Order: sequence, then C-alpha cells, then structure tokens
Amino acid sequence: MSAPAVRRSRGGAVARWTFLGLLALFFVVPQLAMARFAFQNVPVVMLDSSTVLQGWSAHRLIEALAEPELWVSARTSVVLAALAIALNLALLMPLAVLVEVYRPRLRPLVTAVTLLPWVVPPIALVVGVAATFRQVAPWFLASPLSLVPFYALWAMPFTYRALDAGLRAVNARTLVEAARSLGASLPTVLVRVLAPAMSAAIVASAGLTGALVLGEFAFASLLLKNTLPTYLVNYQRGAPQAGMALALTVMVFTAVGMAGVVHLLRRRGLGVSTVGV
Amino acid sequence: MSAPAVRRSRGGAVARWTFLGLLALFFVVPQLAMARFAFQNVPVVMLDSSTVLQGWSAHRLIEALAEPELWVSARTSVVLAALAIALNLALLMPLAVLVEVYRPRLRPLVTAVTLLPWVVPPIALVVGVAATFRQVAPWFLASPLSLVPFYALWAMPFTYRALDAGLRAVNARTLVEAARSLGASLPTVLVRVLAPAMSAAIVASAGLTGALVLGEFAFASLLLKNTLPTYLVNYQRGAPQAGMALALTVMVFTAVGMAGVVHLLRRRGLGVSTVGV
Amino acid sequence: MTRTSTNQRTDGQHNDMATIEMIGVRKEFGATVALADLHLSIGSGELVCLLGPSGCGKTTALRLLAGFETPDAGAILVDGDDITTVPPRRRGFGMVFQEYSLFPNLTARQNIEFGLKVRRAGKAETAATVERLLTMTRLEKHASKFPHQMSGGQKQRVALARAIATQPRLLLLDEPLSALDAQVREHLREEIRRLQQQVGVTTVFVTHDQHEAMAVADRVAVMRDGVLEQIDPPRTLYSRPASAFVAGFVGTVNRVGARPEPDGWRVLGAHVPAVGEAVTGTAVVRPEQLAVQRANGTPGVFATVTGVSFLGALTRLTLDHPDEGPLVADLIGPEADGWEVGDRAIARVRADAGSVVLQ
Amino acid sequence: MTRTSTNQRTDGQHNDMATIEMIGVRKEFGATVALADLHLSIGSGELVCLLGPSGCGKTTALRLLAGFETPDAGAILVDGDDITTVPPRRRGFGMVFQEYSLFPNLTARQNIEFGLKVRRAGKAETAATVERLLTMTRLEKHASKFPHQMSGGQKQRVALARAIATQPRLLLLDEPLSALDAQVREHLREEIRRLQQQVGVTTVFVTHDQHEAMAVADRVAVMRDGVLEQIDPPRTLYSRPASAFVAGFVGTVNRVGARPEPDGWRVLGAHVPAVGEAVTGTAVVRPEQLAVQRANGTPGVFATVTGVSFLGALTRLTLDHPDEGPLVADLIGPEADGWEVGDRAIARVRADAGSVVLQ
Repeated sequence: MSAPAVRRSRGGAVARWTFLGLLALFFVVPQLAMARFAFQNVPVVMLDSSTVLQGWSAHRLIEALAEPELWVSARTSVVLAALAIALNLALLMPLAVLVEVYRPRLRPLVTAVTLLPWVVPPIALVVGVAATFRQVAPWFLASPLSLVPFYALWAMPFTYRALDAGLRAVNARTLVEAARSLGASLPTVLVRVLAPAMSAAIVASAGLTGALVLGEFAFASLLLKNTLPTYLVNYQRGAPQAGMALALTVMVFTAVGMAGVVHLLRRRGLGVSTVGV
Repeated sequence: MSAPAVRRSRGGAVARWTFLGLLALFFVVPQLAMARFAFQNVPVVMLDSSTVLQGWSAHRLIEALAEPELWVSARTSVVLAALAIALNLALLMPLAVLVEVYRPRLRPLVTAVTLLPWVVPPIALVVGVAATFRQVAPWFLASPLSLVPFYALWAMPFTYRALDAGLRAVNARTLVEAARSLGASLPTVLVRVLAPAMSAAIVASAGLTGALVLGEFAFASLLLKNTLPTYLVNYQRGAPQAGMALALTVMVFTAVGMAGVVHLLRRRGLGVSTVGV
Repeated sequence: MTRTSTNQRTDGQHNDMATIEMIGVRKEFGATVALADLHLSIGSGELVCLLGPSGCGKTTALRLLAGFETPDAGAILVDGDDITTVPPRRRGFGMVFQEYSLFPNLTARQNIEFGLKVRRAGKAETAATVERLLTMTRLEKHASKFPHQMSGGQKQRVALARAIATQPRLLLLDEPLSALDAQVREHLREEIRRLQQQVGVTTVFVTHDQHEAMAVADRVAVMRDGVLEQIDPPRTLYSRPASAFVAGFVGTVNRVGARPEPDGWRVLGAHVPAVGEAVTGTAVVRPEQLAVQRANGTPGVFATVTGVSFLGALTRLTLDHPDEGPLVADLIGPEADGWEVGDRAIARVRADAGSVVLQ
Repeated sequence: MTRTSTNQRTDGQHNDMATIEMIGVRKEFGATVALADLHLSIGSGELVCLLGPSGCGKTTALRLLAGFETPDAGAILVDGDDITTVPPRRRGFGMVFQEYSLFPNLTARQNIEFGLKVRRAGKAETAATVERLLTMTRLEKHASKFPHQMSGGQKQRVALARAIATQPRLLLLDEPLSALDAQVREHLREEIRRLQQQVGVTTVFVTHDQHEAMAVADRVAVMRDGVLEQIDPPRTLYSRPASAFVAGFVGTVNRVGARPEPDGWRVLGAHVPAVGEAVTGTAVVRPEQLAVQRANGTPGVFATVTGVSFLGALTRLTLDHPDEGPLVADLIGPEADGWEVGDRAIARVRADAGSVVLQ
C-alpha cells in the first residue's frame, strides 16, 4: 500500500492569510504612525521610511507625566469609572438574573430596552438632560460625580450583554433550579452559586465599563468636567507630540490591563471568550 | 377527587414587578422631564406636577426644523452613516465568515482585536490620528468623509459581534459545508446561502452602525466637522428648548426606525433577538 | 382515554418514603395546554417513568412536582400533605437535570456537600454521607475534580449523588441521560435503577426513550398532548396497551387484519387468543410474536423480505406481505440465520405467542 | 490491532456506484492524533458504519472523505482515482449533518433542488428528480414548508433527499439521527437503510450508537483513539469480536473464568466450544447465551437476582454470582416470567449458545 505525499491546496490559504494581513495593516499602520509622531525626536516632515529607526526617545512622555493636573483628572476618571461599575452591576446583575431565570419571556423587551442608550443618539441625552437640569436643579450638575448616571446608562448595553451572555454560558437557569431544589435561599444562590460561576462575565463587564468611562469625551466635555480624556484633548492642543505620547501610553495601559485580567481568568478555567465579550 | 383552588405565592412576583417598575421609572422620568422642557409652553420654573397638562405645543420643533443648516448637517451625517455601514460590512462580513467557518481557532484573537476600539480610549485614537494627519497629510482631514474610517472602526466591535452571533445562530459552518458538498462555489455560498440566512444579523448590524454614527459627537467635534450631533449641540446653546425638542425628535425617529426594521424581520421569521443584539 | 391507577406497591419495604399524588392538575402556558387534568399517584419507594414525545407534558408535570411551576388548577400531595404552593427549596426533593447542572466552581465532593451545608448538617455527618455516596456512585477517584474535568457520565453521577445526599422524599430525574453517548446511557440507566433501589427513594423519571422507560421503571406513565394515556408496569403496558398510540410508542408493532373465530381470532392465517375490543378489526402483533419460515415451494401466501437488521440477540426482518403490507419480525437464534433481502417467506403468529391485542 | 478487510460486495447490483479507499491516512490537530494510520476500503453500494466513542476519529475520517479536512499523510481514492486534494464541491459526494443543515430561507423543495440548480441541471429533470425524492422520503405534504415549520425528523429527511438529489458517488452521514427523539431515531434509521438500498449509493454512516450501527450497516468499522479496531459485518463483529473493546462496545458482555477441557472449555459449569485465544483465561459470554433457572432446592452455586429490566421482546436479569461477580442474562418468552429481585438462580451457558469468545 503506497502512501503518496500529500499535496495540499495552498491557493485558498494564501488568499485568506493575505486578507488577514491587510486587515492587520489597517490596524497597525495608524498606530505605528502615531508612535513615530509621539516618540521620535525627528521633525515631522522628515518622518518617512528612511528615518524609521532614528531618534526614538521617551522624553516627551516624561514631560507630560510631570504635569500635576494630569493626575487630578486621572483620579476623577478612575473614581467615575469605579462608581459607574458599581451602579451598573447593582442595577443590571439582578435584572439579568431575573430575566434569565424567572421571566425569560421578558428577554426580548429587556434586550431591546438596554440597547436604547446606543440607539438613541447619546448626545441628545446629554444635551437634553444637561439643559433641563441646568434650569431645574443646577446643584445636580455641580459635582463631577453627576457624570456617573450618564456613564452607567451609556455602558449599560455592553454590561447587560456581557452579564446576560455569562448567565447563558453557565446555564444559569438550571444552576439556580438545582440550588433551589437543594434548599438554597435566593441570597445563597446569588452569592454562592451564580457570582462565582459568573466571575468571568462580571469581571469582563466591569472591565469594559471602566475602559469606556476612562475614554469618554463627549459627556465630560459638554458638561464641562475635567476628566482624563478632556485633559488629554486640552493638553494635546498645546503640545501635540507629548499629548500623543500620553494618549498612546493610556491606550497601551488599558489594553494590557484588560489582557492581563482575561489571561488570569483563563488560567482559572473561566474563559472570557465564552461570555460573548 | 377534590381539586382545591390554587393559592399562588404572590410575594415573589410583587417584588419582581416592583423592581422592574423602578427600573422603568429610571428610564422614563428623565425622558418625560426632557419632553416637558421641550414641548410645554410653560416657564421652566413652573414645571412641576400641577402643570403637567398645560400648554403642550410643537411650535419650537417647527421653528427648529425650519433652519436650513439642520438639513445640511443631517445630510452629512446620513452620508457618513451609509459609508461607515458599507465599509464595515465589506471588511467584517468576510472576516466573520472566515473566522467562523474556516479558522475557528482565530476566534478568540479576532474577538479580542475587534473589541479594541472600545477598550483603548477612542479619544486617544482621534487625538493621535488627527494630530498626525494634520502634520503629515492635511488633505486627508479636509473632507467630512475623513470621519468614515473612524466611525467604521468605532462601530466595529458591535458590527462584528452582531455578524458573528448571526453566523453562529444560523449554524453557518454547517450551512457552508452543506452548500460546498452540494457543489456550490464560494460566491454562491455567500450570496445564495449565507447572506439570506443572515439577513437579520446584517440589517441589525447595519442599523446599529447607522444609529451610532448619527449620534456621535466627540470625533466630529474634535475634527471640526458639521454633523447632526455637532449642529444639535451648537443650536441648543442658543435655543435650549428648541434644541431639546429637536434632540428628542431625532431620538424617537431613530428608535422607531430600529423597532420597525426589527418588527419587519420578525414577521419574516428572522428573529433579531437570536443574533445577540 | 385517561386511566388512573391507584395500585401502590404494598411490599412494605419503603414505608419511610413518600407517596405522591397529583390530583386534577392543569397547567397552561399562554394558549397551550401543557397538562389537561392529570391524576397520578405514586407509591412509596416506587420508580415511575413519565414517557412521551416532546411536548406531551411530561417535563411540565415534573417541574410542577419540583415546585418550579405552579399549577393553574389541582393539587399536589406528599403523604397526604398539600404542597401545591410550597416553594422548591422547602419541598426537600432531589432533582437531576438533562443539562449538566453541577456548580462549575465546586469540585465533585463540594457539589455533593452543597445541599447538606445549606441545611447546616453536622460536619461529621456530612463527611460520612459524602464518602458513602462517592463510593456508591463509584466516584472516589474523581472526588477532587471540577466539573470541566469530568466526562458527561461522571457529571451526571455527581448530580445524582448530590440529589440524594439530602435524603430527599422524592427524587426527580428530568431526562438525565439524554445528553450522553448511547453506550454510557445504557450503563448509567442500570446504575440509576440500582441506586434507587438501594436508597429506596420514591422516584419520577422523565424520558422520551421507551427502552429507557421500560428498562428502569416499576410503572410507566405514557403521556400524549398533556393527557395521561396509560400508567402500568412495563410488562402490562407492552402486552395490554390501552390505545394504539401506547402500543406504537412502547415498541414496534404490526397492525394486521383479524377475523373472529369460535374461541379466538384468525390473524395472519393462525388461530390466536386475543385481548382488547375489536373496534377496527385490527390486531396488534409484536415483532417477536411472528414466526417466519422459508417458503421452499410450499403453497400459500408469501411475503418478501425487504430488510435484515442485526440487533444483537435478535435479528429483525422487514417483510412485504401481499395482504397485510409491511411487517416486522424479530427472530432469535438459528431461526435468524441466513436471511437475505428478496427471500420469500411465510409469516405466522407463533403458536406460543400468547394473546395479541385487538383494536 | 488494525485489521483491514478488502472483501467487497460482489452481488454486481451497484456496479455504477463507487468504491472508496483510504490508504494510510493520518490526521493530527495540534498535538492530538485524530487518525493514526487508517486503511479502509468500501465496496460499491455498501453501507459502512464508523462506530466508536467520542474522540475516536470517526468524524475526522468522514470529514476527510468529504474534503473538509486534508490528511497529513495518506491518500483517498474513489474508483482508483486519487481525490485526496480535490475540494469538496468537486467531489460529487452527498452529506447529511448531525446539526440541522437546511438552508433556512428555502422551502423543503427548494432545499432539495439546490444541488441540481448549482449544477445547472435541466428544469424538467430537476422537477422530476425532486418529485421522485419527495415521494421516496414521504415529504410530499411538506414540500412547501420552511425548515422552521418542520419537525426534526422531517428536516433530516429533507437533508437526506437533498444529499442524494445530485446522484452522489458517495453518501456521507455524520450522526444524522443524534439530535432526534428515540422513537423518531429508530424509525428514520430504517428509512435511511431502505432509501440507501433503493438508490444503491455507497454510504459511510458515522455514529456512536452501537444499536444504530448494527441495525443499518453492511459492515461496521469500530474505531478507538484514532485506530480502526475491527471492520466486519455486524454478525461477525458480534460473535467474533477482535478485542475486548469491540466485544464490550458492540453489546453487553459477561466476562467469566474459562478452564480448558478436552475439546472445549468449561465456562460457568458448562462445557462449551470456544473461539479466540485464551490469553487471560477469560470467556466473553453474551447475555442471551446464558440460561437462568430457579434454584428450587437444587444443590449448587447460586447467583442472586439483583435487577429485572423489561426490554420488550427480552427481559434482562442482572445477577450477582459468588464466583464470577455481576452477570447479565437476557431471557425470552416464558423463561422470563416471574423473576423478582432477591430470587436465587442458577446461571449456565445455554446448550445451543454456540461458541463463546476467549481472551
């Protein structure tokens, strides 16, 4: 019996990898351009292929990090993110459990409603609410914390979807029924069964809410609050290259942070990719 | 055999409906407040419970609709939305099919990468790219159409997820293999099998991309383009109540349009709720 | 068509276990009547299978027993106490689900302990119970594994141990074997039966698989469109089905013409005793009640062999009979050898076949 | 352990159909060897089942045949032509999948037409073929229904019709019945077998259900861990399994001690002829090869009945034997009546049991 060498058809594979390569370029080229602009100590007009390796330096970043206002606005953003996460989980975790386990018929309605903050132009919301409150209850808008409800609402479509996908991935309805038939009360079910089973989804939704808040500009700008993104925009006006260095750094930090969390969860067998994120 | 009347336990149900009711208030009250502010011909300080039914009028809306600039910026936004949808579908539909059908192992990677536009602060992207191009290739930012790649990138996480969920919901891999074993070429598979089977997901993802673009403020504002949202913000500064009326109208139109599309698809047996949207 | 049977096992072996009664239970979901008017009574220590095609109401009946649904009318009694509105966690029933329902963050041992810990059982007692159950379900080696490290069959064994750990008054099994491979399925159904008899717990087992139901149940309740068609021990159900639906559902049947004769009936050219009422002049003949002989030049009416299936102990012939249409016969031992598609054969009801069922 | 059999059906009935050969086929996924070195040859018009537990490589073998995967080594020949690298759409094979794979936007008729339209078959020819297939699969009444309006069994019948509409040289069935209810499953497997014989198409049928495989196949290929353990007709597989794994997988077996005697072996107190090599001094005895009698005061070694399962035509006793451990016996007819758990019994190999298999 002869076992002839296998001739694989390579044409399809080449086409596929080419496509993927082009897509990757679409992502990488702008990032590289930005990195060169920010970190190369070369006049902008000379940034071409011949100068790719010249004059890389972090001095602009160090300058930017020395600004005390940066840290004030960063602190505001972090507090806002934490509060938005807490508010969202407190509201949406019970809602998702309720819909998934007890009232599956409400699912299409709730899914549609939680999508609204992205479907209705968010700008209309800010404009409207800001204008109303400025007239009716100006004290409400005085604190930067007034951004929290907006952020919670804005992140809701994602948070809800991540939680909902998590519940379905762990087969929450059956888990809850199993726990109830074993004599567990509702708090026991939530704390000892659902929360640990869904930790990946909870972390993922919290992480995404945080990332969204840390990058949000429109609300903060319109309501005249100093957050990290508004600071970045202002700072960049005066120092384009240092601002860019700062922006890139924030970007890399957020991405690395998210990747780290995902990796930790994977190692504990809690795949985040299964929760629809 | 006696069949005693059933005594249902109502306590749990009451608690659940109360919770849902409170959530509904959280959504409805701000909207109502905005509607009153915009459409009641009553001084703002008198907008309390005693004046709920007084002086409703659409005259501010009619005024606002008479502005020619509104229609110019609206047209820009619609064009941008259409182009962003086209670009996104052209890039992501093949990518989603490729990953789902041919390279399922790439799924986690692609899922993570397509999420980046939301995880990295989008503001960093705008700031960075804008600054770079302003120096390197100023012609690129001259046209409002320069917003299209940003919008495509920004809407990508959602578009990709909707397409991916649609592919999984219709069991795309099996459909493609069935079609191939029946002798269909790749174009036939895409056009005659996948596209019709996934029409719900495609429409949903296009609709959401459109809605996002029609409501986007930060990019347009930072790149100094006149789109519907930037027009709304400017107009509202001079005429808060008319601006609010306009904003609410846009909101209602977008929501009704989306609901209509979803409803049409449902009637054709193509449930959008199954595509994870 | 509903027949309720109130015969309960009286062997006195399981007096500490519960008797269950469902009285006139009705449940609707929107416009769908899931259960019309169910009367069911289950003796203490008995294993009753609810058997039927999808949508027959068997799972609804189980969920009503578990307390996950509330009936629209009727009552559910345990040892005479009305538990119709008692919430699931206070019923003290054990349940095993079709989907894997182990808590993913707990090991096999921790899963089994869960119910005991929730009830604040003593530490020593808990440990002893868990060890005993691990041994009974042959899971000793897997006690420290997490669900994602176990096979489907192992997971369902843990789920079973978890369900009986709290010494439930009633054990509810909702298609516990449906997600498993055929080989594992057959093995585990024997194990469930053995465990159930060992523990002596009253059990309701929902399945769509007639073989499964017949193999494990003391009595099988055949359901259809929300109505109980018949509840009887497997043997009775098989030999004296109450309706054509039951006859067809609990096994393969041949429907052939029957003519009255003195002291019996003429069916396929043989004189046979019969049970049931001859409403349609049709007899229901089981495949194993047919004898098939080669038509070696014999005169008579011949059937043609259209298929030969090897079923292990049995060989199944499908035949095409000029008068009666398609027939199925199960042959055993030497009788079964050498048949080929296209052979001509004489099919008769066996002399020792016993009664056939008339309709 | 691999045995390849090259005996092909020589009844000459299906000369227009294809013979298939897989020669030294190997396939790895990352570090996993899905198929080690598969040699398999399938005669024209034959129906071969690939049988084995999950992960045994049977689905990989099917997907290699279909062209959805490319082997790492080896070749696949159809009628002697090497098609190893031919893409699926040019192979001209029909395939039915485990998941419902109908095109959701097309009716049953349009689904069946799909392959013909893609191949630009003539209008009249297409219409005639589709009508014939709708009749053959008894789908006339459902021709205009969309997939979401059909039951699982109907969907798989449409999928089957669609797969054979283009007159494929080879029909590939990937667990086509796994998603269906038990009742439908048994019915449809007969229908598949009937259709396959009617059309005469060479067929490879993948399943994890030994009953299914034994009932429909001309030959069954038992696979394990990427290796073909045995390929033989069901009857041979059952009576002469090549390994303990095969014996256990294609049916229930008892493993009991065997002592050599002149002209045979002593197994469970009876003298029996035997096949196989006695490596371990163990005989493999099928449940139906055991006779069980009541121990009414007879002296001797008694087994205790630990379970009675009603399997329709057969009744299965599980016994606990003091020397041999647990035993399973299948009884038929009057022998099967009246057993209760706890009865004492004598278990012997039947006089007419034929050979037992030694290991």
